[in-house]
Amino acid sequence: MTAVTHVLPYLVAVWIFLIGCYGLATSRNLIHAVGCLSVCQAATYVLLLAVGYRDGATAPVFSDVEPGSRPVVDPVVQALALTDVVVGATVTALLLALVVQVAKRHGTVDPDELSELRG
Amino acid sequence: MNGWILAATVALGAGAGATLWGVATGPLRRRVVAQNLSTALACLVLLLLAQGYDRPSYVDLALVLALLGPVGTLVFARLLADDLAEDPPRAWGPTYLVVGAGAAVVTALCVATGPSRASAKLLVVGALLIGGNVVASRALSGGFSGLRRG
Amino acid sequence: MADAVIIVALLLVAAAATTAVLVRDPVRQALVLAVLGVLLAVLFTTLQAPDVGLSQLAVGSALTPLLLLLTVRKVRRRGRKEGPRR
Amino acid sequence: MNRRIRLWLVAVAGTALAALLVAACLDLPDFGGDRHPYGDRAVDASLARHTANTVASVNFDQRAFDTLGELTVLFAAVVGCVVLLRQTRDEHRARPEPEPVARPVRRYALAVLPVALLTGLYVIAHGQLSPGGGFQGGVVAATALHLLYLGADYRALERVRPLGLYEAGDAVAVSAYLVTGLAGLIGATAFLANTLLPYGTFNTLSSGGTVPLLNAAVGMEVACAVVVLLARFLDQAVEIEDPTGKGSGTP
Amino acid sequence: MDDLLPLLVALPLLGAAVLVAGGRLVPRLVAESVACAVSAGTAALALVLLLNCSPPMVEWAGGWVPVNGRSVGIVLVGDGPGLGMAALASLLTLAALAYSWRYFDEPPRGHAGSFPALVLLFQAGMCGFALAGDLFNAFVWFELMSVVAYALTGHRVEEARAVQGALTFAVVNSLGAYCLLMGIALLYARTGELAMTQIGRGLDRAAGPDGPDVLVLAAFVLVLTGLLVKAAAVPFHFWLPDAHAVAPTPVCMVLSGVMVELGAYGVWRVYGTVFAGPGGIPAADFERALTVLGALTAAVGAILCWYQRHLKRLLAYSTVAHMGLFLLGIGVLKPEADDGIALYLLGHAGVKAALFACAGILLDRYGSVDEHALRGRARELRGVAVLFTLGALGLAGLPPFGTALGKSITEEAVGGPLTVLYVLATAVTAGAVLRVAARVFLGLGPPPENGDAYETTGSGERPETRHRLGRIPDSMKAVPAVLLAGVLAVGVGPGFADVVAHAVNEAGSGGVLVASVHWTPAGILLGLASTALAVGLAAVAVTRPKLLAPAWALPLRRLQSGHVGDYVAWLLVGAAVLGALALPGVLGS
Repeated sequence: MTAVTHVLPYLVAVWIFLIGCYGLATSRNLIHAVGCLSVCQAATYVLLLAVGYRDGATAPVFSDVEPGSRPVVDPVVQALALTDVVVGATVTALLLALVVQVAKRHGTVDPDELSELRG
Repeated sequence: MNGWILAATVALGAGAGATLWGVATGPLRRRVVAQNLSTALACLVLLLLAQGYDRPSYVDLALVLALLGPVGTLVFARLLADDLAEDPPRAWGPTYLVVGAGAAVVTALCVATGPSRASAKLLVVGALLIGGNVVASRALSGGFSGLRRG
Repeated sequence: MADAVIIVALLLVAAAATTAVLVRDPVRQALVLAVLGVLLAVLFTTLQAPDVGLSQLAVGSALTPLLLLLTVRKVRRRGRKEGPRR
Repeated sequence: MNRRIRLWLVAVAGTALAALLVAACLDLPDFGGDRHPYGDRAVDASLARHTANTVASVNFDQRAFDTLGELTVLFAAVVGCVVLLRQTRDEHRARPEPEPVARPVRRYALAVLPVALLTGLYVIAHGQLSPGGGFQGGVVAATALHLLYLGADYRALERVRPLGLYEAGDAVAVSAYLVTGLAGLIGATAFLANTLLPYGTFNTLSSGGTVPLLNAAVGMEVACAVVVLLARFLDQAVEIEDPTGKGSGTP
Repeated sequence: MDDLLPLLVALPLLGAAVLVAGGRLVPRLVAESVACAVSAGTAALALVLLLNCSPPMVEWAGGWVPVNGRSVGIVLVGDGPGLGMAALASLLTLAALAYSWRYFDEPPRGHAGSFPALVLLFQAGMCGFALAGDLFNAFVWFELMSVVAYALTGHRVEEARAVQGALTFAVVNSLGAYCLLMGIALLYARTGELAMTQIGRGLDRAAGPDGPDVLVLAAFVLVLTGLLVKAAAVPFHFWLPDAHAVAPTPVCMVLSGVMVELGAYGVWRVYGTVFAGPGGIPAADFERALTVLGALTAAVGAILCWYQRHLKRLLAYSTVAHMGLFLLGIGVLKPEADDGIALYLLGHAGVKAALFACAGILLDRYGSVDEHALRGRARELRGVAVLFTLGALGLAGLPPFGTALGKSITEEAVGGPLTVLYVLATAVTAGAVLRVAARVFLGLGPPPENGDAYETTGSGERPETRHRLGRIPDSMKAVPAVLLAGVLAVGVGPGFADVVAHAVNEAGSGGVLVASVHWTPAGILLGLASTALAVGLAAVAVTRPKLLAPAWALPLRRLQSGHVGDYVAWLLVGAAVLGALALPGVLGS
């Protein structure tokens, strides 16, 4: 049991990433594809935070606990994940803006029907 | 592990599992209700976890979720009003269940913390959670009744 | 044993992510993504990252669904009016 | 490439990649391990500078240069969306009809709006103390503003949303962050150095030197950015009509 | 002096913020002047720092200098290659801004500053990435660079192709960025550090006597996937022709001239600082991976380049081919090759930007970039014809262009069959460009018949100016001329090559100081040979169009389907192949 729990978070991150890639590759709708891309990104959050976790520790926020009284988890990965969340949200917005324009100019959001760029 | 975390685990496993199933299958009207319930449930779980980890500052998450969860549901209710108009969701049963559970959890937490600023915050969260859920259910069941155009 | 809640949250997140990919209709996917966002926030809280959980809540519960649904609405509004060009 | 070949490619390559990544996971340090050298140093550095929320200290002091990049990504995305979702020459605008909203929903929206705005400000202001900060609070405040659209009317939202002001606010907030950084370069030792201001008393609103300043700049930037971003999408979804549908906006 | 490194990022950012804040109040002329001034100022600062970069500068952002060798801050590294790339990016940005001076289509109402502001943000992202000494910081600037590039590529939203190309670009590059981030997370898990040199040391410490394990391999694969997507290595390259063919011309100049090259620079930097130690990826495996991918990239890029009739798409494929050559040069891990690649990269940036500038002139004058449709129509543009032909010859590596110097040094360093590949790839891409020049500017050869309907033609493109240009503005002709003069200066400037070589080797993977780099008789002969081959190919193609268009390449062309799902599938394949190529070192030790 413990052997599994020691790697489970990492495996979950890998699974989320790959399933997101699968969805992206097989998507029939560009809006759905953007959603799948944000699923892929969720994998990076999970991996980062799993890496920074420490057993029995609490958040490195000392507004309501005494510094040093309890072990704390790694704050650096949290800062990285925070940056990542922001970046992910903005990329999603930009991609959706492009999807809106694709829908306008091509009249479809099905990647199978986009045939302007070939060869 | 203490009782609070155990309660949170059970609520998460059973409740969130059920709402995930609800949001993944069935007609659209069931899915929006399930999405609404999942935010309410997550809010309760966050409250329980804050108490379980003995970190009052975690309550901020529940506060934000109690505010934004119903807003998210309003987004769906408003922008899917056309799709929902033919077949409006009626989900007062689960709504009252969650409202009841919310009231119970907030009361229990207030008793555990005792009268203080923290319990005042808890009461605010509880009020927002309950009010938000009732309104969100109302919005789903015809709050933007299908009169809209374009 | 305190890990139990983490494991439950992890499994739920994995299930929600899988569902979000397998649900092909963008509107329904937006609903699942909203649930995924909230579940991620709970997971982050159990991993003792309330800051990240809070930003995930802020983004995932209302902002991303709103953006997705506005896009869907724009795309559909076109479709209703004239149908695809080709 | 047809769908079946693509699926095969994804299956084969995905399996190979999965094998590699799973094997890598087995080599990772166990989940919950105790070795976090950088994290421990960061906690010490944060406490030395009287910042209660270590994550805020990492974001706005130790790795403030990263946050500058993050801020700029958001800023760039906003400018990009403004450009991409502009009204082109062949499009025109149609005023949206007011939409009926049930009374309890409207009342709730109007009642919660100030609460949500306050919560947003609270989350920003306590960024260096408790969980939260400029980014989270900014998003909450900006989302709250859109309760006007959700619960009341698009026009009500437009009245409280002079877009030009928000765009300028976005840019001004980025400049404020940069100017604070440059002040560090000129007045102290390095770009974004947090050595100019007193560190204050631990666990109070004014603690942490420049951390609250940068935090506030980020909060303002994010709030303005989200408002502008959503405004562009709302414009497209509600107001802007397509070139081909001239004249007859609605069916 | 070290303190000033972050200014290379901060200055353009401040300029962009000012432009956005004040853009609606000031006329267009003011906005563009401010942008040019800021960009030029940054470029000047980069050059000044570059002249003082020996010994390499190191700056800790926020003043978090290390205590006991450890810091909690972010390190910026201002060595020769880093500052060189920053200077190159700044100069090309300046060229792009000068090129678009009063030429570019009207900005959206009330947003006069938005295009120049985006370009400045792009410059900041590129400078930040070039200077990053911290892996996560590199990721952040990488993302900034990408986000701005997506927006700029889709800038002409009325064009169906532009928005599709931008979307493909955005999806593939974002996925690549997430791979990079996963790799960073794995490295952080192993070493607990984020600064590149610290990660490298951490890997060496953590590795047992057996050398690297699968974790290191996976991190290597993920990080390299992210960077190679940016560098457009086969099979990660599909987004590049789609995006570069549709982006506005000034943006193409920067994208092809320096952004893609930053991907290769990233590979060089990350391998040298993170994975080169005993705990990293053995040199033989890195060599194998990059040689295979680089050779494939050069071959595929050159072949597909030959088949294009859409002029900008042709130039985009030539960029792919050259990226293959750069990766080959980096892959052999020899200091001489690094010197050669640095010079080649400088020369290529100038040549490619100049060629795109000429293509933009054609587009705005005639409303088309189709080789067949333009046949003989541009006879009147003598000056542009000369510039275009010179650019093509530079691409082929005709001495004394800087490209030729860099290419010959690299060719001698790699040796053997790879030298042949260098000559062939440059000859084919340059031959394709010369063929276009002969048809478009001279109207030579029989009118080509319309081939299969599968390919993207260059007709149906709209000019980027409000109206078709009657007269070409001087600024549009001056920019390519200055760029080509710069390339020439790289080749003939006395001592310039030595300065570059010194800067590269001081920071480089080897650390060995090579005696001197200069023209050699063999190098000149190789350059002349590839030029002659290119001219010959072009001559045959123009006079006997059927002879040099065999059908066997059609399946290869069909892979470029414009379908996002396909590109994602290929990305996964590429990552798996990368893993397979680097696997022996992990298993064997």
